[in-house]
Amino acid sequence: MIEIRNVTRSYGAFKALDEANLSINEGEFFSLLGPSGCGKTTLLRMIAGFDNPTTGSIAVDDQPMAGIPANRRPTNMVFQSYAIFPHLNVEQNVGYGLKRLKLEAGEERRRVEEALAQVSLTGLGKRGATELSGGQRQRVALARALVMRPKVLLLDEPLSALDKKLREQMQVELRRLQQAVGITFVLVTHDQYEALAMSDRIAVMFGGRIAQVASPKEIYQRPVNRQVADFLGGMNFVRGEIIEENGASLTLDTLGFGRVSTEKPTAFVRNGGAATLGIRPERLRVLWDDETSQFQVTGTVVERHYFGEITHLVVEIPGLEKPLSVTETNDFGADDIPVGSAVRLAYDPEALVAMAD
Amino acid sequence: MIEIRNVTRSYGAFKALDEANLSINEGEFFSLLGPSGCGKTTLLRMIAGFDNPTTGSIAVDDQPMAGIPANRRPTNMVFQSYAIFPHLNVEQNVGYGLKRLKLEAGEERRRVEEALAQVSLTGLGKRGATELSGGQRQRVALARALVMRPKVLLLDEPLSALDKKLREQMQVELRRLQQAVGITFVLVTHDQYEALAMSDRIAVMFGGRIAQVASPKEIYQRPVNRQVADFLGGMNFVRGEIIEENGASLTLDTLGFGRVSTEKPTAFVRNGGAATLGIRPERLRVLWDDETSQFQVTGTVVERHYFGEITHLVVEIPGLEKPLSVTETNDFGADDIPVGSAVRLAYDPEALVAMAD
Amino acid sequence: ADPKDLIVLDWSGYEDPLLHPAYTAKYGGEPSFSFFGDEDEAFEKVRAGFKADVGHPCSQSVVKWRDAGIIQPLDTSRIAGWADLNPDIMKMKDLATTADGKAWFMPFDWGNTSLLYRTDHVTTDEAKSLKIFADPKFEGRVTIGDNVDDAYALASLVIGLKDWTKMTDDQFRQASDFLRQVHKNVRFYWTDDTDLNQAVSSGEVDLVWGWNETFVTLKGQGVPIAMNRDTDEGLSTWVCGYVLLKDAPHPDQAYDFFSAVNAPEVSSYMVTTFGYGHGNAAGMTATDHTLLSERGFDNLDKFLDKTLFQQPVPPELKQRMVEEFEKIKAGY
Amino acid sequence: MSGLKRLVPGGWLSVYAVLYVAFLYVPVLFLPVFSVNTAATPKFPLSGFTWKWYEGLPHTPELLNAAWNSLVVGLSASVLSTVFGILAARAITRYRFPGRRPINGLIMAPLVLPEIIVAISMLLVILQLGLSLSLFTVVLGHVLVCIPYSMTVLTSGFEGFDRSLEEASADLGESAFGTFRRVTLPMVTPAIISSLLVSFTISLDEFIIAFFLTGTEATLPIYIWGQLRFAAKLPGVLALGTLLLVASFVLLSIAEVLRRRAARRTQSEGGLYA
Amino acid sequence: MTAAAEGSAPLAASRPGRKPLLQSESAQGLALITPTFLYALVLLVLPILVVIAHSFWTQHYLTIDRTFTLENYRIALTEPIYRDLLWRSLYISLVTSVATVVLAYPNAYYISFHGGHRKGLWLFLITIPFWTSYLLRVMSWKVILGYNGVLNSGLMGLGIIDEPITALLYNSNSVIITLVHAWAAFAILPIFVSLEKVDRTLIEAAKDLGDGPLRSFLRVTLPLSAPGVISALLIVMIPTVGDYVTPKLVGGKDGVMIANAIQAQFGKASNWPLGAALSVTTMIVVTAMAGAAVLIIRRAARLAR
Ligand SMILES: Nc1ncnc2c1ncn2[C@@H]1O[C@H](COP(=O)(O)OP(=O)(O)OP(=O)(O)O)[C@@H](O)[C@H]1O
Ligand SMILES: Nc1ncnc2c1ncn2[C@@H]1O[C@H](COP(=O)(O)OP(=O)(O)OP(=O)(O)O)[C@@H](O)[C@H]1O
Ligand SMILES: [Mg+2]
Ligand SMILES: [Mg+2]
Repeated sequence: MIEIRNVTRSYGAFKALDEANLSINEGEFFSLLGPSGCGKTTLLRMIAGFDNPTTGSIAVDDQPMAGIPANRRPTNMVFQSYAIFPHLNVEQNVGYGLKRLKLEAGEERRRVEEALAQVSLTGLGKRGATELSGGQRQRVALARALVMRPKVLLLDEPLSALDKKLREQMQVELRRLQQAVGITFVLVTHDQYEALAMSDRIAVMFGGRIAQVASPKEIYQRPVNRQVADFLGGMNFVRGEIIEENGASLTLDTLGFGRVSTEKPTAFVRNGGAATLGIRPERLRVLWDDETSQFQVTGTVVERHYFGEITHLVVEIPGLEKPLSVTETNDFGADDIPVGSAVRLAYDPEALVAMAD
Repeated sequence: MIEIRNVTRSYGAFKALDEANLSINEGEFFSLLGPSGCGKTTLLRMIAGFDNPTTGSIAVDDQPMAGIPANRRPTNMVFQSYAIFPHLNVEQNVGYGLKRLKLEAGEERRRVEEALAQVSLTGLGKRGATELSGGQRQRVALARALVMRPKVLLLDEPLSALDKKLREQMQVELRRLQQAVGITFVLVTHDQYEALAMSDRIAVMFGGRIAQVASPKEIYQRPVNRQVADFLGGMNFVRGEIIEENGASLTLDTLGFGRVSTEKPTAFVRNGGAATLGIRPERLRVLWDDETSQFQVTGTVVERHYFGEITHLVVEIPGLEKPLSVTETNDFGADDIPVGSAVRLAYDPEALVAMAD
Repeated sequence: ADPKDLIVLDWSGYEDPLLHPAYTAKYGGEPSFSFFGDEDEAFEKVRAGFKADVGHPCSQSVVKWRDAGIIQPLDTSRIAGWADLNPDIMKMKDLATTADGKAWFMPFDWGNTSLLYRTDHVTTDEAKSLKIFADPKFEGRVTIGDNVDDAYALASLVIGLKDWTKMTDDQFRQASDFLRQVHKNVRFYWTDDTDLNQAVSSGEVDLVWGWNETFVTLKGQGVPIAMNRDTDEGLSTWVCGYVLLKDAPHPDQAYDFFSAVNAPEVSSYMVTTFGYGHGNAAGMTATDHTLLSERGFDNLDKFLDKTLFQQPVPPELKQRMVEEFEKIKAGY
Repeated sequence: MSGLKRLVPGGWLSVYAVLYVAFLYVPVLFLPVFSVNTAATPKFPLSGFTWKWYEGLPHTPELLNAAWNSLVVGLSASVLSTVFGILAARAITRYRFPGRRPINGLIMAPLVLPEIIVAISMLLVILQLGLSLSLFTVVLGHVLVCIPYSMTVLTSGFEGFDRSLEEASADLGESAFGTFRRVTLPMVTPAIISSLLVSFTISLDEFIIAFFLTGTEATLPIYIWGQLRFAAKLPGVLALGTLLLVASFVLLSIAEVLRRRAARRTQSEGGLYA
Repeated sequence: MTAAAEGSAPLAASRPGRKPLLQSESAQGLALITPTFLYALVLLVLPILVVIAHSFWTQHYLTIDRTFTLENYRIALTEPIYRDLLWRSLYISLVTSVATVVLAYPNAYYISFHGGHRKGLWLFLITIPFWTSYLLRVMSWKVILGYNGVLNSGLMGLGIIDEPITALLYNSNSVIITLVHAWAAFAILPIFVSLEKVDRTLIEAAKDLGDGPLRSFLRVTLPLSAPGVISALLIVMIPTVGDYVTPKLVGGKDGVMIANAIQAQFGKASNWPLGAALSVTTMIVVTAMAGAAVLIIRRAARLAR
């Protein structure tokens, strides 16, 4: 559906995008995930046709896009800065693209109403563009693109100004829409949960380069390197010495976790005799007094952070350079474990993954 | 420090803010939390002096603010729309407010550099304002306010365009700064995690009204009504019949959870013989085969959603109108529980709270 | 023929139907007028190819128009009352007729340039000589026309020259020197009658080298003003008239127009409404004498010996005058 | 100050604005006074009251025609030059292309070329093109001299235009022209109004080009300047000027009343141009 | 004269290097400017050629001698009269344009910031006086500034002066006053247009950072409205250098400007070549002055930071 081949975009000497390669399939929900300034918007703008690659090519539906202006591309975009037309009211903004299609008056109204309902803005149709709150603007921008039912919908952080509840509702709505109409979605987001929850596949970018393209689970569980691992949520890193390496498996000796056997990543690059192992904080669980586990480490709680649903503990383990982060749901009072107390942490050895630095 | 008394702001017949009352203490980290369009920005702008209450009064440091222009208020603001000066570069934007203070040249440079470092923008000082990504702009806006070290810092969704990692880093930085310098922070956010993690106290707003003002834990654990409860994260609601009501305690009969005794909320309003009980999804835990609990319910998994660190399960309980949501960290394979399987859920009776509808 | 076919390139104001009643009567309508405000601009417009039948230049431009080949000789036999044209004006060299006997120009309106002064600030004694214009006493109280012809007419009179076509280099220098003296006193150089009218009546200046029309209008408004045509040095007479443009598309109508404007009946209307003299001497004579004296046209003959007729000067001399006057005006 | 501020928006600034506008009207407000004075030229003290200059107006059809011609020329020229100005200003501010500066220079040239040269040369060109002189050719000429003014005003309007709005429009499938019409134009309305006003004003007073390019139809300045030979005719012009002034105000008041009505109906706040 | 589009440097950095797309971008720009350009080209090439060619020729009475010569430029540049007239014109136009812009700015600001929904009304109100003939306005000015004029009478009536001030009319001052008045609308409009576009949040941000009304104005509003100020300055400065009507009407003998000399050469003096050389010289000087003014404003705007 969308083929991005060796696309580079330079601003002077600075490369906002560096040799990017991607193929996005028809009907796929694809996300671009990466830290601020990594080139997400830049890439999206080139797909939409507002900017041109310095080198490289972009094709949509097997058709090279070079030279095709934005209005003749089968894409619609939700702008990060919203780009609401200030001289039009909400309804007119949303109906903007429909006007050109010369629908029956009733039909146009109906579709505008529907789009406004989808973004929970029913009743605000007559509001002026300058009389909206930040989140309302963003939703108008979203409705304006949704109403067009394009082949490819490009969304540049379309939900960043919305509260969690509304965002979740919109996420569901977007997924529903995508599956119902079969639109290809390219979502730019800085919210890893959003990307993980919604996407079929995710591309993780850093500093203009694409680091990994994979399914949410794959990316979360088997990040190719520390950077990706780190970006997708906390990760505890453990250095290990490679003891044995055969076929698909790898055995290492670690200080904190002892001897560990793990699956060898496809693109594993040996870096001397040592390797990095990662384990997510939520894959560690505090054992209660009466519980035991075959795989466990013991340490001392040094910090505790309360986050409503969950609590983060920082646990110092003798032998490990850095203390481990542990996430616990607050089901049985993890938020009451006193700082300074000793805890035992259980883990699943499968959760320990080897990766590049 | 900041006293908001009966403040209403009307746009024609529409009340963006309706009889708001708040006191914010000196050195406090105070958050305004609420859905899009509930009046957060409106309130903040009135504190900063860009807008005036239709009725009511605002005082800062015991001084009534009516008639005092923004530039003579001891507040600084980070705008939701950033408001970066387009004719100035990053450095000049950040140094804007300092210029007036006539610091030594070196001192000014140093403070600008420091602020840029605080928002991880070191090295981008010479970039033009139009050459920044969305997140970078937001950080410039933040640095520009931080560098002024005001008595009161007003932040209108200052981190909404940042990825989780950077956001967490900035959250830590902001807290650190706030504690070090003793600034009063008023943070507008739509992100309940952010509010819970950072604030000393939170005001939750809906449709122009303040619903509850309390500490994060209080607000999370003892929401005054269903709306607040719901907004702060999923909540399972269970209807119960009041059996006994004495002093500080309440005993109810529920269908799913049987007879429950719970603390009576301070402002509990009896609504006939029935009441609503709530329990957060994370306070329910799936019991493994070998585990047992004194308090447990049994049901069937009907949905499963994967979110990286955590998995959400939707569990149907015989007798309950709505199925229960359950959040599990993915420590021991909650993400592998098949849909359709029977599970037992353990809960802590203390986690069941009574509330207004 | 359609009366509108005839195109008259004229100053605005001259489209007045009462200035050519015979034409209107004959054709049952008015000719088309194309207006101008400055002869040189009109000249350039015609030269650039603008097609009209009749033009209305003044004496000083006629030579230029003729030399540029934009006008054609007149068949005087087709103009009624040609013989009645003011003989003194007709006498001017190279104006109405050239040495070869061809007629090019039909005088239509004329007037005097003479000394006007405000009686409340200038005594009759002082106003006896044109030299008063250079009198330091009147610094900043003088205006003369922003018009080479009027200016050099004044200077020529002062240096005692009546036929300026014969101006020698030396006389030219003297004349220019006098104008430089005058420049020191000049408040502004007037460009049109309206301008002048306003300035004198509002007390901006006391001494004017100006037209009788101004005098009449101002006098009529009760401004304390006098006109001395009998100065020691004399006065000047200018004249404007109609020409037939080269390749005029409608010569027949043009001749009828010439005849119409030259009709003796026009004289009195011209004198009354416009304050100018009419080219038709017969018509002028027939005009009510009180009106003529009121308008200052009663005794032209009396000053005949004292008048400098602004007859065309040789182009080279004209060129020098123009250049010199530009410098003088700028203070050099 | 604060008392004043409560009274009028803008405080001292509004006082200044009113004074400044008064300054603009000072010379103009004398016209009605002189138009009913018996004296032929404007001056004090007044010599007597009369309506005769107004009564004389119907008898000077040339003057009325000239005024009408000026109006027609002014309206056409301002619209055309604004259209041309919009195209050029847009191209200059939005695109980078070879020859941008020289082309811009050429378009702006009438500002510095002597008017008489422009006028004579245009006459030659127009006659070469086989056009006959009429009000239309005057319009052609005025458009040429008005374009630089329109462009100057319009460039400051197009400057710094938020591109993402146009991008959004293109993204919604609108063609370049459609985007221009539906997004760009409405947003630069103040500039367009200003450009119309500026070029109308320029055209209304332009004399030389009108003189050279007109046939037998005079515009007001041509008529007035030609008539200065007769001080006695001026009051008619004063009377007409006064009438036009009054007409402008009447029209403006009607427009304002209509706008208020419309505003009341739609409850929206928009300018005359919104 | 290229300056009206100054300050409009399109996002240069945002365009990739030499690419076919660049061509399509330039093609769009060219296509857009073509109608206007062609229009100007057809009607203006001749005048420009006429001026330039004549400046190198000589005229004898009615005939043009087409031998190349620089004599006209020698005269234009060395004759004190032309040099002085040029200086005076530049001085007058500079004073006029600066005064006009300075006086107009607050008004434009007022309309834009406090005009509410009456902005359109204000704009019309401001241009209406200029729809009466310039000539009539000038006459009014003479009534006001004249020897026994309104101003003098008023001042004498108040006992401030004993005899009429003659310095009010028929000199450079009156030219400047008349011009400042005549060009007011032309200055207000572009400034208003650019003020309209200033994002009000930015001013709030400046206030928030501690700037009082004046400082936030100087540091944010003014620099952001610089394009309008530049336009206004140019739109007044350039034409006033070439104005000859005003000096002719109210300039008296001391307010004569270069354009009067040029006009005279094309008119009664019939010396087109000299007139042309004077024109070309003036054009170059005006362009240089306009360019310098633009640079200074830009520099000033930068300093305000
Ligand atoms: N100028 C205005 N005219 C009319 N209504 C307005 C105006 N400005 C804001 N509103 C309305 O007031 C309400 C509150 O707006 P506000 O900007 O305070 O919301 P918010 O809580 O900041 O929302 P968000 O999280 O989306 O930014 C919204 O419903 C908005 O539509
Ligand atoms: N016009 C420009 N000139 C120079 N650099 C630019 C320009 N536009 C963007 N950049 C830089 O290119 C990089 C990528 O920008 P982009 O907008 O694609 O980031 P992003 O991934 O969308 O970030 P965010 O999440 O903050 O929006 C950034 O470092 C930005 O500063
Ligand atoms: Mg971005
Ligand atoms: Mg907001």
